[in-house]
Parts: sequence; structure tokens; C-alpha cells
Amino acid sequence: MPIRRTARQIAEQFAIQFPEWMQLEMATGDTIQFGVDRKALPPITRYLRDEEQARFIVSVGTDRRLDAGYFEITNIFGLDQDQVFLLLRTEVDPADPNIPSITPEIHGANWAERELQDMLGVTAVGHPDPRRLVLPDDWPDGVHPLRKDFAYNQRPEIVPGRNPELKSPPEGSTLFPIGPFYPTLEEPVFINLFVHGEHIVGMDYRGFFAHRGIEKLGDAALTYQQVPFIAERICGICGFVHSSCYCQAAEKAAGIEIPPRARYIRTLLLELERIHSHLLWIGLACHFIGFDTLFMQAWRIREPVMWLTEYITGNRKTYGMNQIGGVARDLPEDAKDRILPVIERIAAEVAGVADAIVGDSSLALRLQGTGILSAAAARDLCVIGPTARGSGLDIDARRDHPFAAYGDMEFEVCVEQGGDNWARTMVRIRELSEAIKIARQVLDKIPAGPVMADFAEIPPGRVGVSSVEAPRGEVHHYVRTGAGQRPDRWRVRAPSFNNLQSIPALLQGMTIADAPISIGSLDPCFSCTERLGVVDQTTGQLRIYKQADLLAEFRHKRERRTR
Amino acid sequence: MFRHTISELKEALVCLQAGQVTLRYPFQPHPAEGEFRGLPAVEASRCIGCGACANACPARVISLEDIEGYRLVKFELGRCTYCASCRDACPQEAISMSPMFETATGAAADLVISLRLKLAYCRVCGAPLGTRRAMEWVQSALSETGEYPGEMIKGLEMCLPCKRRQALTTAILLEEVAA
Amino acid sequence: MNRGLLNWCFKKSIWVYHVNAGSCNGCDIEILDVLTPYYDCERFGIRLVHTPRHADALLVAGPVTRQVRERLLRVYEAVPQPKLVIGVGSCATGGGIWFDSYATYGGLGNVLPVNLYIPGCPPRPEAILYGVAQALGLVPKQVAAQEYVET
Amino acid sequence: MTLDKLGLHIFSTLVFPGFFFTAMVGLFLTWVDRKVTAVVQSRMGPPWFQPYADIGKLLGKQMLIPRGSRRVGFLLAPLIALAGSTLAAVIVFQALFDPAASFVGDIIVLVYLAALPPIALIIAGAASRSPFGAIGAGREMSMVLAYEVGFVLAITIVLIKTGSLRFSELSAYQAAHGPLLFSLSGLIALVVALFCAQAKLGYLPFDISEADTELIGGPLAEYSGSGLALFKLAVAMTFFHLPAFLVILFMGPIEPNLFSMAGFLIKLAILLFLIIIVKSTHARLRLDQALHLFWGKLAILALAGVFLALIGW
Repeated sequence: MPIRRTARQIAEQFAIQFPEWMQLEMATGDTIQFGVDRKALPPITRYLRDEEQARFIVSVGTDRRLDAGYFEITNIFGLDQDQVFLLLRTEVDPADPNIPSITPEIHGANWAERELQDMLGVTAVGHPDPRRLVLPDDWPDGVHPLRKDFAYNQRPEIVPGRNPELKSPPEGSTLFPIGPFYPTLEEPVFINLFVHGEHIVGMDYRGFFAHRGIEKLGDAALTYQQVPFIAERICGICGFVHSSCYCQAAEKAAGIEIPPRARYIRTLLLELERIHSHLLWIGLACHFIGFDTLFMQAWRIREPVMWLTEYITGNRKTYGMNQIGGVARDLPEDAKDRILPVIERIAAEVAGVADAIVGDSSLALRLQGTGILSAAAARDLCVIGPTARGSGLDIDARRDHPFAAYGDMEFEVCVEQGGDNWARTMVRIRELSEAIKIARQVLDKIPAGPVMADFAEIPPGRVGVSSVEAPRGEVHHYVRTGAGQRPDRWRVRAPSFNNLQSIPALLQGMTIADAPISIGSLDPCFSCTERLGVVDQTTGQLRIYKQADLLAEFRHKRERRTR
Repeated sequence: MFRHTISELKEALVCLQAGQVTLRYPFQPHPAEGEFRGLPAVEASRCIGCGACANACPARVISLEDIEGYRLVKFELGRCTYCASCRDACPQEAISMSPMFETATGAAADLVISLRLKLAYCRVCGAPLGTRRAMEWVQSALSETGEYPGEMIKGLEMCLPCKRRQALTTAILLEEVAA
Repeated sequence: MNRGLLNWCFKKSIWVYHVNAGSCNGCDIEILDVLTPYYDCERFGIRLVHTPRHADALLVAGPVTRQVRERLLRVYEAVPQPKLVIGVGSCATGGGIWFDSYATYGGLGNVLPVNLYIPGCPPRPEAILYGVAQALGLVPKQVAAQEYVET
Repeated sequence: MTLDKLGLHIFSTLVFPGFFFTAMVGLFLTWVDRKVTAVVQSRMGPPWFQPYADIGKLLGKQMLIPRGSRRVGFLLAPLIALAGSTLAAVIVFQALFDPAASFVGDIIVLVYLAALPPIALIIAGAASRSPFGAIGAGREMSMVLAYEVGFVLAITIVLIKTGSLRFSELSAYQAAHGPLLFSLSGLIALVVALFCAQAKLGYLPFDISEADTELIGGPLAEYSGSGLALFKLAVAMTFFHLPAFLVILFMGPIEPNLFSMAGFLIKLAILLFLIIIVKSTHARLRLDQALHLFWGKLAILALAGVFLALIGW
């Protein structure tokens, strides 16, 4: 185990390594930001990949032409051993909107750079596959929604007759389309499999059917405290993860310290969410291979968790709890008495189901040796979460970048070496009991006190990044605060964004029958991936004039409520 | 083969242990527990049309419009996200989250709540100032404090241009008197 | 066939095809939840089918994104007559939190003729069951537009 | 042939014990299947009339013919499936209710007729010209080749044991020597035949050609309305007459009296229960795994059974 370095030490080391290319701009807590010349991106990326084993997280593109006169591209890396996020900030001249592509160095950057091209109009030169990724097929060229001069509710004219630019199948193979509506995919996505008989020889992907353009909504309405609600709706399964992650990033940017009780409540809800999400996945995985009985049983076991969260938060899925500064409501007084029996029962039933799954030969036949992702491929594609842990990568944001109350928790990071569907299933089954363990610890240790921090205005121009380990892997949010009541840029990287890019590797050499379960084994979440959570801040005019005393009254009342 | 049978039996056991769990809903009610956030309910008689809820709502469900002597406060609850931001924002506690969730309907218009609140007008020029209820609420709140003179509270019933004009006129008058 | 008998059959057997038109997943998993033991919509003869050709009703969740619209229309065409369209969730009902975004069409009603809306974010499984039961005439409609004029 | 005899034939084909009877009972058994599955899955399940309502509704719905499909094949396939099932049902149940109607080699004829619905599926898949249909048809073809071998071997064992392929003689043999099931080779034949029956019905773990979650129904993916209804009816009828056939083959003599009929029903219930439980506790096999099973283990087992039968076990 190498020695953990502090942000400052790393910063100094880099400054020596690349004196002429990197200017240190920020080194606080777990975040280091360098200003980097765009020419230097590929060599630095290579260095980070080879010497630092850095994990590429995401690229963020911001249109800062109005306040600074350039496009800003920030590439975020995770130095997991040092528990540090490394931000490489590059300025791009609007007259020449190009950056050198880093995808040839790290394949996991593929989509992030294509997204830059679509949404901001900054071209990644040297990208191996620069086709359209995010925007609809009928979207006109040259219109980039993330530019500040594009209004959020503008609906550009339909360009008729444009079909997705799909690869043509290799000689002698036939097309087998999956989607856009396919029974095992809860969400629309289009995957063209190229098959010889039953054998898959290649594939092509067109996703982003669920792109809802969350980004521009902030233009008109969303304020700092409204964003958690839209963040929650990035994904209906792991919504709380997104709202927590946004709030943490914003809190980091603004320097807000939230009360310990709020951190524990977040941890509790995150783990409850993991329990229901993993049970949901186990059920769906069984459904994919036709085993409906186990699907029904897994969901039966899961249902009490939904009732529980409904009781605690007022909604089954969209809890509406997170706010910058803490959580909006405290737990009900009898929360502990309600939660413990439910999770104990689930623990017992999960043990039964796990036994059944491990001993079931028909499941083993379908899961073992299918959908294999090697550790090297997993690292290159920057996959995360159970997908990475099933391939032997020992990463988990809860341990590597501690957040909420995870620093106080004891738990095991479940790693399996197989890399196949079976390994990913085992990881999730083991994580279920870990989640139950964590939930118990939270209930034992939760401190009393307030759940909301007091804070003044959020200062503009600050950057905060945060990771949260979602059931599917690490969720990463980037927040750049803006003047007024809105973030200047909010970027969401969902785990499926990386994990989906491993589908070609997973399906190589498999048969059609293995495709649904292999894709499903990633627990893909397309709505997460396709959200593009970005809130742009502009000088939105208020629709209704406010009276100062009304506002004072309202603040007073709100404080009363949150206490 | 033998192990297979054992695991099969175990599975069957897991399944049968639970027994039949199906709820009899909708023939027997199954209400949500705790502070479930169902369809927002508006107590129209308390609403003063201030628009705090409209500012707070992330889904921008609530709109305000002044037409024909009334302020129209419209809740298009079809796209409501049930986040309770409006409830928390309302200074009058006019909005509450009802436990109602059985809201299926054939027409989205069934989910619209519209309130027409009378407007207050400028005493002088007749320009609309906001709702009458809001005016009365502010006035009574101010007079309760006892710190403000009556004419100042009465002065709220004037629009800004008229107030300025009045102030100017007064100033000019004073100047003239002084001269 | 006898018309009354046929109508009875239509009411007792509804096969639904579930379409995600850009929803966040919340409604989708609640729709699946309705199949599972606690709610078990098979009681009402409702089954989830995997191709629109077998379907009697489309269960659409999501605000209908720009990319999905054309495909949604194609699915609608593929459903044999007579067919029902049910919008599930606040997004399908009114476009949800992204009703005016550049990437959506702001609700199912703007794209297809809709027979029933089931609002909720996401609707509880009970709400979905209630909606379906309401369509079958088992339970009454409970909401109506409210108008209030200050006097 | 006199007119009333013709009428009788028509009646026995269309009403009893042919189409109408088998379809009605078959649909009822489909409900039993769904109900038992529901119980295993801890839920309530559908009301008893559900399968009837499903079929009635499908018959009342529009039947879409997809663009680009081969119309004749597309329209004929469901009829072939239904005709095969109906005729097979007539032979099985005449053997049951009217042993005198048995003719030489009726079991062989039955085996051929029972192969019609899968062939209809292959036609349907090929004619609908969707990738799902095409791959489903290909899978069905491989499956037919695989499970028919086992099925024919199982029947060969019966032939060796009883020296006849005629229901009436079979019944007489079992009345004299006890049910075939009680001999080792007979038991092996039943086990092999049960596996094949599961595959013939297209039930889990062998619903490979339809595979809802992979091929979204395979050959049936493009069918709607009455076409789909006919396929569903054919499967429902098969679900009745195929287990009944196995009962007659292996589980003791059939005599036209109440006691024997009650015994028949109990035996049938046991077989159905087995089929349903296997169906609801298994994951779907992949095609290559299923082929391995049928060409490998099961074929060896069946050949061993033939050998045992030859040496008189």
C-alpha cells in the first residue's frame, strides 16, 4: 500500500513534473485544480494513466464566453489511493474550438468527449469515433444546447430524414436489433448486434433516447435549492444518490459543513436505496433469463423497503430530503423501531435467496463464463461499481473518497475475480449484507442534533466536486457556483455512462441469448446516463415580484419546519 | 444432480415460506403511512396570491396572471413532482400535501386548480397592485406591530409612480410654502 | 362474436406493453412493481407483453423526448385495434419537471391520443392499480378540476 | 360412408373429443398452470376464466399483417398449428373414450401430427421476416431435431416392450403386465418423454425459440389478434393432450369405466404438476446447452433405455 499523499504534496509533485504545462490553481481538502495548456492534455493523461494509475472520471465543458471569453474544459481524474480528485482545467479559444482527444490514451473518455462535441461544440481532434452521441438524430448541425446563447425552451426545427449514423455489419453477418424498446431494457436504447447465426461478432450502440435536457432548465427557474429535486429525477432508482452528490459538491464549493445527524441520515437513506436497488437488480437479472419465480420473490422481499422509505420520507422513491446544507426533514421519532425489524427480515430472506442462487445449477449455467470483462479492459474502460469489482478492481467511492458518514462506518468492499455475469451477481449479493450492516451501524451511532446547517449566500465562481457510491457505481457531480441563485455549471457523471461503454467488450464471442443478461449485468441506467445534468446560470428574471416581509415570514416558517 | 435437487427444494422453501401476500387493493384500502406527500391541496380562502409557491416550485406547476380584475393562480398539477416545496414556501399555510394518490383521470384538465383572487388597485391611478388579500395581510401585519403610522400603512394602497408623484408634489408644495 | 361477450373479454383481459419515453425509471419500476406479489395485477387479467403486436394497451412513462417520439409513434402503429394509451407519471401527464425543455415534447398528450393519465412522481403501485381499475369501471374517478373565485 | 357417420366424424373432430372439448379443457389447464405458478410466486394469480377471456379478446382484435412478410405462410401457419393439435387431440382422446376407434399405428400418426405445431412455428417465424422471427425459427428447427430424437426413442422403448404401436393393444399390455412405468426401461422412457414434452410445449427451461426476454416471442413476435389466438389455443390443447398421451403410454391401462377415468385424471394431474413446477423453478437454457442436453445426456439415457428394453428389463 503506497503512502497516502495530501493534496498539497501531490500538487507540488506535479508542479515539478510539468513546470511549463501545469499551473496550480487550487489545492483544498480532496480537490486539486491545475490550469493546463490544451497541447499538454495527451502527455499528461498518459503520465496519469501509467505513473499514477489515475482513473478518468469525466470531462466538463462550460461556456464561459460571457464572463471570461473562452470555453472551459475540465478533465477530472480520481487518484483513489490518495483520496484526491484532480481537475485539469483547459481554456479553449472560441475562434478555434478544438482540443486534442485523450480517448486514444484512455478509452473510457470516449463518450465524454463526444458529449463535448454535441453539447458545447468543442471538437475532440483525433477521436476514433466522432459520431453524434447525445443529441437526437433530427437535431440540426451546429446547434449546441450547452452554449449560453441557446435558450432552454427553444426547440430547433426538425431535420427530416436523418437516421442514426450506424456502423454497417461486417461481411457475412446479419443484424439483430435490440431496442429501442426491448423487454429486458426498462429504458429505450438501441443496440445493433452483428451476428453469425447465434454468435455475436460485433455491435453498435445508439443511446440517449432518454436525453431530457435537464441542463438548460436552470436558465429559467431552478435555484440552488430546487436543483436537488431535479437531480433526484435524473434516475428513479438511485435518485437520492444524485441529490446527495449534488448537495455535497455544492457544499464543498461553498464551504458549508453539514451537521453530523444530516450526514448519518444521508448514509442511512443511501444504504436503504442500495438494498432496494440490488434486490431489484437480482429480480430483473433472473427475469432476463426467464426465471420469473425468483424475480417475483426478490421483488417481494424488496417491497417492505419501499414502504419503509415512504414512511420515513413521504415518498417511495423520490425522497425529497436533500437540500444544500443538510436534509429537509428529520427522521420520524420511531424510525429506528420501524427500520430494524424490516432490515432484519430482509437480511434473513436475502440469506435464503442467496443460498438458492448460489446452489442453482440452471442459473450457474447461464451466468458462469458469460459476459466476461477482464481486469485490464475494466481499467481501460474506467468502469466502476459492481461491474469493476466483479472484474477484480478494488474500488469503492465509499472507502476511496469518503463522504456522508461512511468514514465512521465499518464495511467490506466486495470484490470478485471472475469478471463474468456470475461474479457481478455475487458482488451484488454480498453488498446487500454489507448495506444491511451499514444501516444497522447508522441506527446505532446516529447522533442527535440539527439536520440543517446555517449558511449565508453561496459565493460565485467556486468549484466543488463530489463522488457518491451508487448501487451501480460511482456517481460524480461537478458544481461551479454562479452569481445569483443558480450554479453556473452542474455536471453529472452517472456510473452507467462508463459502464455502458464496456458492452462491446462484454458481448465479444457471446451468443444472442447471453446478450440481455450480459447487458443487464451492468445494471445499466440509461436515464442517468442521458440526463446531462447541467444548470446554467443566467440573469433569469423573476416572474413575480416579492414583498420583503412576505419573504421574511416564509423564511421564518421554513426554519420552524426544518427544526 | 443431487445438489441440484437440494437447491431446487431450498428455492421452493423460500417461495412457499412467504405464502400468498397479495394485497386486496383496490377493494380494501392501502393508504400510505407517515407524512406521505400526495396531491397538493389548496385552501382557497387562505391564499393571498403572493406567488411564493410559484417561485419555489421546481416543476413550475404554479403560474400567476392578472386578468379582468382578478389574479389567476393556476396549479397545473398534472406535472407536479410532489416535492412539497410549495407547502414549505406558503406564508399562509394554504397549501398542504393531502394523502390522496388515487388521481387517475382521462383528462389532464381534471388536475388543474385555479383560484381567482380580487386585485387591489392604486387609490390614485387605478393600476393593479397585487391581490386585495395580500394588501390587507400586509397592512394588518404592519399595524399589529404598532410601529408604523396609519397614513404610511394607508400609503401602501398606492402604486410606486403615484407614491413618487405624491412625494414630489408634497416636496414641491413644501418648497413653495418655504419660498 | 356476440358484442356483449366480446366487451366482457376486452374488460377482463388487458395485455400491456410498456414504453419508456424518456422517463427517469421511477415509473418504470413502479409499473413492474404492479406485477409483483404484493400488487399482482394478473388478478385483473393484466399481463405485461413484450411486443406491441400482442398488446391492448400502451403504458407510456416519460415526457416523450425528441429522440424517442418517432419510435413511439411506430410502436403505437404496431398495436392492433382496439387500443388504449395510458400515460403513467407526472412526465407523461404534463411533461413533468422538464415539460418545457428543448429535448422533450412536454407530455404524452402532445404526441398520442391518451385514454387515461395516472399522475404521480412516481405513482404508487396502488395508484397505477387504481387507474387501471378505474378504466375497467371498478372504482370511481376521484379528481375534478377545482375553480375558486373570490367574492 | 353414410351421411350420419360423416356427421359423427365432424362432430368428433370439431366438438368432442376434438377441438372444442380439448380447447376448453386445455384453457382450463392453462389457468391451473398460471394459478400454480402464482402460488409459487407468492401471489394471487388470475381468476379461473382468464384464459378464456384472453382468447376471446384476441379473436376480437385486429390482425395486423406486417409489411414485408410472406402473406400466405404468415396466414397459414396458425391454421396448421391448430389443425395439428386438433387432430392429435382427436386420436388421443378417442383412444381414451372410445378404444374401439383405435387403428393400427395410431401412435405413429399421433407423433407425426404432434410435430405439426412446431413446424407451423418455423413457418411463422420464417414468414414474418423479422430478425426475431428468423432467429426464433432457426432455434425452433434445432430444438425440433433435438427433442424429436428423444421422443421417438422413448416411443421405440414402448414399441419394444409391448410389441405394438396401437393404443388398444398398449392398454391391453399394461392391463396384463402392469404399467410400463414400473419397468426400468419404461421409467427411463417416461423421463425422457417428459423432458421432450416440456420442450414440445415450449415451456421453461426450453422456451428457447420464443424467449420473451431475448427474442420478444420469436416466431410469434409479429402475430396479433386471431393469429396469435390460434397459436395460443394450439399450445393450450397440446398442454392437455400431450400429458394425456404420456399417461396412456406409460401409466397403466385405460378402461371405459369411472374408476379408470378417475385414475387417469389423478395421473394426469401428477404429470401436469411436474411440468408446471419445473417450468416455474428454472432459468431458460441457452440453445447450445439445450442441444447438449438432448443430444448428449438424454440421448444416452434413451439409448440405455432401448438396450434395457431389448434385454427385457
